[in-house]
Amino acid sequence: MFLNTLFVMSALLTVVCAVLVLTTKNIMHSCVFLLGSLIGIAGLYATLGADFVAVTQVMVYVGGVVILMLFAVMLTGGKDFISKAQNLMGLAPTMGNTWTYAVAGLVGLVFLLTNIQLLSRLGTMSKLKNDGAFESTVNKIGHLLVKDHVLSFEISSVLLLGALVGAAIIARPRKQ
Amino acid sequence: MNGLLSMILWAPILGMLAVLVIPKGNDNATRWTALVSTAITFALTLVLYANFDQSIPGVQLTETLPWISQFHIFYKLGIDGISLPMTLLNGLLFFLCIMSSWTVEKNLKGYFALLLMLQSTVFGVFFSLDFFLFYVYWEVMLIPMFFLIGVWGGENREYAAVKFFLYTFFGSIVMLVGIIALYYATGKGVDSFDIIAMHGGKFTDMTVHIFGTDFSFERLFFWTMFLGFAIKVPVFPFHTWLPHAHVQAPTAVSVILAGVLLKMGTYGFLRFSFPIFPAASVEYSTIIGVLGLISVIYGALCAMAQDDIKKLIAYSSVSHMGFVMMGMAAMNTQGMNGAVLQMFNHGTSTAMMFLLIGVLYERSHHRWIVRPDGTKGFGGLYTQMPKYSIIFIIGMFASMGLPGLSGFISEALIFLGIYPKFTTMTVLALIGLLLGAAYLLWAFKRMFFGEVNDEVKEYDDMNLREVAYMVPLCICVVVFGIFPSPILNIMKASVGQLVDLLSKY
Amino acid sequence: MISLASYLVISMILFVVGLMVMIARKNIVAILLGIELVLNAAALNFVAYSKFVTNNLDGHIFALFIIVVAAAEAAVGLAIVIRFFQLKETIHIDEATQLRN
Amino acid sequence: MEYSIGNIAPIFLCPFFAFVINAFFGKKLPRQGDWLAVLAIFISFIFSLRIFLDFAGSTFATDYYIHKVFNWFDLSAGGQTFKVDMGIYIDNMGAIMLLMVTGVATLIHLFSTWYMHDDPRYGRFFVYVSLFTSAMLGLVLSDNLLSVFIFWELMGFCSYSLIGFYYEKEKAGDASLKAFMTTRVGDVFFLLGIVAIWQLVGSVNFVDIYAAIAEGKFVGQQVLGISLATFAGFCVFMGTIGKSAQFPLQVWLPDAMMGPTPCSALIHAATMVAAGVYLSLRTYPLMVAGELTQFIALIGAITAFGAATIALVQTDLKAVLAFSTISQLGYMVMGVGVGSYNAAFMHLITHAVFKACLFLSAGSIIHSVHEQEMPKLGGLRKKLPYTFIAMMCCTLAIAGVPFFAGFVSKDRILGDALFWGVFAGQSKIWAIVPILGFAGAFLTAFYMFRMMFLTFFGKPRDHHIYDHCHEEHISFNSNVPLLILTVFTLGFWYCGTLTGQSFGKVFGSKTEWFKILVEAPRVERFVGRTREPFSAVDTRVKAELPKAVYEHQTGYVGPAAGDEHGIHKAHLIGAIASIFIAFGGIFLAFLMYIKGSVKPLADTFSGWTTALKNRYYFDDFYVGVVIQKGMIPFNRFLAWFDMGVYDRFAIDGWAKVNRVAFRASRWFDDVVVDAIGVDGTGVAVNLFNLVLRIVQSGKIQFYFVVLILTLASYIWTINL
Amino acid sequence: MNQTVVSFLSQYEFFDHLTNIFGANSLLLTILIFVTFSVVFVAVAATIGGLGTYAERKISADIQMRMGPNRVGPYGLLQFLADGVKMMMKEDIMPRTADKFLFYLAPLMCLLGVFATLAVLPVSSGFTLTDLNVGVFYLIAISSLVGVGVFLGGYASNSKWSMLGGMRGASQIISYEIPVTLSVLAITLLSGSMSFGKITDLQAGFITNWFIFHNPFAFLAFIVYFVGAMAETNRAPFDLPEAESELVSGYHTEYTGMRFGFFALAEYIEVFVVSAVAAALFLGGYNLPFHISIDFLPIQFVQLSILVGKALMLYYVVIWARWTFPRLRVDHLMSVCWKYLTPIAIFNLVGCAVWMVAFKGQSLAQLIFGH
Repeated sequence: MFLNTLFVMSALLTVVCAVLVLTTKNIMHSCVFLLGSLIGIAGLYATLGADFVAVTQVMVYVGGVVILMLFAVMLTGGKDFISKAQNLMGLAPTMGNTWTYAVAGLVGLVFLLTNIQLLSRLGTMSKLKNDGAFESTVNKIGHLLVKDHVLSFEISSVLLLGALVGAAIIARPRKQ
Repeated sequence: MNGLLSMILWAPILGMLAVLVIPKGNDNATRWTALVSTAITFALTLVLYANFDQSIPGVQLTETLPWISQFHIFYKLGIDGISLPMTLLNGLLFFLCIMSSWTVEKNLKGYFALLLMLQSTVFGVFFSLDFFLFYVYWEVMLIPMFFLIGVWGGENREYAAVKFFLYTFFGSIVMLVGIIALYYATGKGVDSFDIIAMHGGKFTDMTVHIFGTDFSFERLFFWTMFLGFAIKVPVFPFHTWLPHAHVQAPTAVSVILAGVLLKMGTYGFLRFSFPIFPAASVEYSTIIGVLGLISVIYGALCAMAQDDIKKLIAYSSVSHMGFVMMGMAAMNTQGMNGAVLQMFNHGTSTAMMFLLIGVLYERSHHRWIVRPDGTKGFGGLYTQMPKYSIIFIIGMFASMGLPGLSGFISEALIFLGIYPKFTTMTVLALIGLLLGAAYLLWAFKRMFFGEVNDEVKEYDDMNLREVAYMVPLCICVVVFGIFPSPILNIMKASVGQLVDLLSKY
Repeated sequence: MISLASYLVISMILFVVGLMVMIARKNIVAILLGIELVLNAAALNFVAYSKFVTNNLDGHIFALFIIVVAAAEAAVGLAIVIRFFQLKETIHIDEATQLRN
Repeated sequence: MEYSIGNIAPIFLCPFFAFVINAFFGKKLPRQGDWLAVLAIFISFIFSLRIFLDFAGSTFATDYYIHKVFNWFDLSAGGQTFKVDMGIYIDNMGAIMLLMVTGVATLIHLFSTWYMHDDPRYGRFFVYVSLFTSAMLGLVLSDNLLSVFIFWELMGFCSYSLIGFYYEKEKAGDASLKAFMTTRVGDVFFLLGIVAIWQLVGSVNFVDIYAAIAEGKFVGQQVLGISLATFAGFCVFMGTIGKSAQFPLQVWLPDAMMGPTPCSALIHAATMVAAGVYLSLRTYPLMVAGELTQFIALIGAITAFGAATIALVQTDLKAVLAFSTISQLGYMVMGVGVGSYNAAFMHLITHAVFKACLFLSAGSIIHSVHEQEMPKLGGLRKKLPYTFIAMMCCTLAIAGVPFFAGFVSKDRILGDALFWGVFAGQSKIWAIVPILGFAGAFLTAFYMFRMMFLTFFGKPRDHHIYDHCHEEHISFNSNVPLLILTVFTLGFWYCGTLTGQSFGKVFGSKTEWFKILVEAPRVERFVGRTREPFSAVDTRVKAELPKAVYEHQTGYVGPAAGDEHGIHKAHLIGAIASIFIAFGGIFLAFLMYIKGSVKPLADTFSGWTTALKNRYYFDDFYVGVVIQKGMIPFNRFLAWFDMGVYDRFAIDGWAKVNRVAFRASRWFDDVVVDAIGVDGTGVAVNLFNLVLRIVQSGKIQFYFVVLILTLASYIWTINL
Repeated sequence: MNQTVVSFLSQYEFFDHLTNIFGANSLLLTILIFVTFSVVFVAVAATIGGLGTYAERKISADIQMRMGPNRVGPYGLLQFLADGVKMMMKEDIMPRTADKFLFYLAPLMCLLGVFATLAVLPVSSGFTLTDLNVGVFYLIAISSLVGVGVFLGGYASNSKWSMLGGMRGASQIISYEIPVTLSVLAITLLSGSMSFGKITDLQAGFITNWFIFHNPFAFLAFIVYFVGAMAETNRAPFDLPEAESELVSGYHTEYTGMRFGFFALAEYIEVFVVSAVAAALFLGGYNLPFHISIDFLPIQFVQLSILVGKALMLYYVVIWARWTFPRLRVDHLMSVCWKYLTPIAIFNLVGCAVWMVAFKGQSLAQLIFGH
């Protein structure tokens, strides 16, 4: 019961926020809705008993989204003001116009249908077997990370390091 | 502890990558990175020492991973009592060398990166239990050496680097023939490159058909192996690359060259030639001994005539490695243990000497004991640099085998070993010992005694950093001169096993 | 009541919405938002499958790695955006045409 | 008495720790740590005295010894065994030796605090001296040849450092190098001897060697065509030759006076040169087994006489003493050779005492007048009265005047030599040994008194020097050590009687204690002797051991051994002869240098004098011919050959040959393979690229839409 | 296992009466208890936050040798209530050009982030709302919502001061999260758990069991945590987002009335939460500095007061620091974080890991004094 309530709330939060991300024209609002959507996903994880993943989700994305917002604010300027006001460059507005939405809708529809086609075969899938108390996954995940999945763990650490260094190098202002 | 050897093997490579990542111009960061890397590596070798079971004669802490499985080539590492002292030495010397290279100015980054790469390859040589892997490391080691001598060396560096490279490369090519022959001789099975599986005289009865005649497999390929290792040691007829390389190499590289790389040759004998071809080894032990003897005396005599202190030490290395060869040729407990101990002790004492020469060279920018025009190159260093002189004395006396310092025990053991087998050679080798004292003390007298030269007056005594990297070696030299047991206990089981094997033939 | 299908449907919606964001928007930052949605949809699928089908934690691990990859991707992506903005003074995706021809 | 390691080890460890502490922290300690060195050696002296009193007090036991061993390292593994033990061995001789070394060294340390006081490297001197003394003590305590060798070499190192102490002087460098290298020649042989013995016995423990000799293990053993015992004995004796400056390796000792005078005293008396004789005494059974006694006696006699002749013409105060040391060492070695075991050892002890005193006196003179050339001195008797007394007593002792120590010991050596050379019935040619011995004794008396007369008597020859000399006052560290040593130059301390003969007993029942305690090792006693580990405590009660009694025991093993009567006769003749000879020498010196009634020798035999002044051209031969003309040119040739010929032609020539082959293959490579083969391929690939370039539009969303649609179409296709 | 306050209470007899009323395993009962406790918690926290303003003024007055508030109530204790009433009475102004949606959202988000952390705060062995297995992690994660709130507040106001303050706040909070997290991770490493309950239990017993004294690295970690936490809560000397002299009032310049009150309240409660977490992780949490074994309900209140006492002591230090240190410059702020705190924290983490391996998890005291 509790779980169902949580599931419904989370799912609603997720889906509604996701759709709002798509529909809103303000990039900042878009970011905030994305945050809502991601927190909703964290809630979904919680309903799946994935406590660690859920908290990681919150941990990473709350900070991450703020970064996105920062960038959105910082980079919404320059030529965009001009192009938005006078459409001098003949390009679509940055948040899209009818034409782009039409293409996106078409593709989305095609993909949705494709997915439904695939999902229609899952009708016989089992329901949640045991909706009692969840066991903690932290220890198990810890063991898995340093035993079975140690290679991917290490690679991901190298990846993160690489991304960090790479990002720093790419974004560094270059002197001419 | 699993994976310890791999950790030691790859730690310098990580350090090298770290050094490479640091942007150019951050000299201090580069130095410290290299230093920390080697310090960690050295700490790991100490951990290795702690984890080493001294009672096991065979290899231990082995790690096996398939590498090129089509040819049954494995990434197989392991360590025994013969390679562990070398490992410790390698860990220590590189750490000290990085400290001594603090003042290198020219393309610092590349220098440290190459040094670290060299360290890894040397570890690889001592750890490899797969012949193919061994050969790879043996060859790769030449690359950093080539650049280190060729880029950071003295005036005549290109010549020395090319000579070093080609000479040793020639030896290893010949050795490769032997490796391939062994690969086919063991029969392309699972263990066809496994060194340990080849041990124990399995090829004694085999013959090989070349040029229309049957040769004894063991005798023929003993010599191919011999050439490869003998050039590396180097023993008498193959020694001429060493003075060139030493004189031209920068200080740290000289230290490594004399301290560790030369040992790879004698290590090769102990790990490969002797256990794989025991019958041939016993048969030709006289030749090994005689070559060792010639190296001892010839090296000492040549050293005495040198006016360049670094060349003098280079020839003294030839002489001291001759002792190692003689000890190995004795093929008994005393001799073998003495040889391995001498490998270690020579590593520390010669490293000391080269480091000291480096210290002096930084001040004087020349190394003449007597300049070509007949004037004294130095003079009165004792008065001007007392700290330096005292450390020099310790290093010098350790090198000439003063009792109470490390060199003596190994040399005494070698003499005890060779006497029963080659009595006459013992007598002659003792002349080498005498000459060893003579050339060092003579050089010392000419450099350190007397009035202070005008030029020498401007030299500073050793600073804290220089003292810091000499002190560990001083401690090694003194402590292992009084209590050799820590090192001897490591090696004695493995050496005993080898001697047992050889005594059957 | 809660079954695998419920998660899959949510995930599908997320995915399609993310897809549409990626295609409809011309703002690179907004495209990155879409990518986040898509990645999260995938991660949700993994966790759901691990709960309902495999009954082990490998799905969780995968979700974690997806989060890691997403973070790395966002970092590098945003760095590229900054660089792009420095060069072009806009973050309009259609301005990024240097590789054409 | 109980002997645990705790009351033996301090003898060695105290000076050693003083060395360690002074080496590292000496400069920070008050007075540069000299008190520490003195205190340490004094503690050693106390411990040694304790051992000595136990060994030489109450009853004498023949079999009383301390032998403790520990395992130094053990190489046994697999089927091989090899272990090296180290240990402490103290017997009667060792106990006496310990007392002498620590006692003399203590006084020398004390004297040094005065003598070296103004030296800029005051602290470092004590560093070296502490190590030097501890090495000597370690040597005395050693129970095997290997550890003897270790301490032996350590002493070599210390003497090297001390001789080169004034390293600003070029000559000091030469002298130290010479000293180290010359002794090293002997050392190398010594090491060979050790190795040879080890091969046979399996150990180099003295006890094991004696036992092996007793069991006849050496019999029939051959090495390089000669008997093993001879070979090993010769090698070990070469060590003695080097260290004790015997002919032909005596050249280093006179030069060793380049060091500070107290260090000369230490080298000449208590430590270094004594070690050589001590070693030959320890290995005496081996010499006997190797039939080397005649050789040894001859070497000793030659040295004793030759050095005495050189001493005749020396004008440097210390040089005279140096040559007299060589000469006296010759007597000791001669004593070993002729089987006068305990007399040789006694002479070692007495000589140590009076030679230390002589050198300290010389130091006192030099410190007072800053001059050591005897012709410039003279009449110092009044200015330096205490030094004069000390030096006079010592000179009387060394000259062999009755009632003094030198007479007791040297007379016995000469008596034994006389018996050995003349009465024992071997070839008459060996009479040369006692003849040289007596001649040397005469010369000794002469040149020592020449030194005394030139220095202390007569008129001051250089008034400037004389006037600058301060009046001497009693001071605990300048002349008290001399006077203490002077007391022990009297003979009765050693032989127990005032006269040195059997009447005038002082020590009562312990008359001839020295002779009873010290006897040549009787090897058969050592078979199967037990030894105990370091941790054990020796609790044997001395009274229960076999009691040692006086018997005329020498180590003499030649023909007519045990001819008690003959020995007695020879001793009587020898004693009388040496008294006459001593006084004769003194009288001659008196005539020459006080009275002036006899012209000094130099005028009469000018040719000889030149040879003597050049020390028989030994130094010139070794340095000028062997090294300068022989070694160095040969080495230079070899080095030139190595780099200039072998390396250049053999090794690089091979490279040149290869280079030609490389050129040819490069041409082939450049023209045929590279230009046509490789570059051609590149051109082909470039052409293909032109086509691919068109498809790339650069719009990422376009790619994306295409990607998604393709994916969808795939899925549909598969579903259908 | 008292995973939640409900399961804790279920041990006691009166709980049976409740189950009799609501039925066993009743969801309603659970929710009721949770809600009750949550409300109590939030109320208490809000009171503490309110009292925090009072404490701030009083302590600053003390440091500056003034009287401070002394009119409303005894010693001016009710000053915070008066302030609250004043704020509620004020007009709620919104700038015309503000982003309305975000302007409303921002203060709520701040408050949400702070209150959400109360769910895992280990106030006592029984009264903790829930003892999550990932409690520490959860706390760090959810409290970063405050950063979002701060940034949105700054952005939504559409004012230059606010914008700058918001930007500063966001960057500062995100940056300082790293050393703080790493320091906390060190404790996780030492305890082997992320559950506050378990971490606190491990520190029971003598004072040497506290993790701050476990090893030198942990001590350093505490300092890093505390400094970082001060920066994360925008407290002086790290109060750049609301630096009065530069930015008027930073991100909440345009806020008035209760919306401003929310921001202020959130800040003060967060300081308390952060202090309480420091106490729980490093200073033994609700444990006394010596061992006691009493197991009845009042001990919960003792524990509660111990934790609150420890937290308030740290709270005092925070206020003390505010009135002692001058404010940092922006670039200094960043360099303190990235060049000093983060490397030190990484060093601590590695050091702790090495310590755990090398000394088999024994603390310094255990090593010295034995077990």
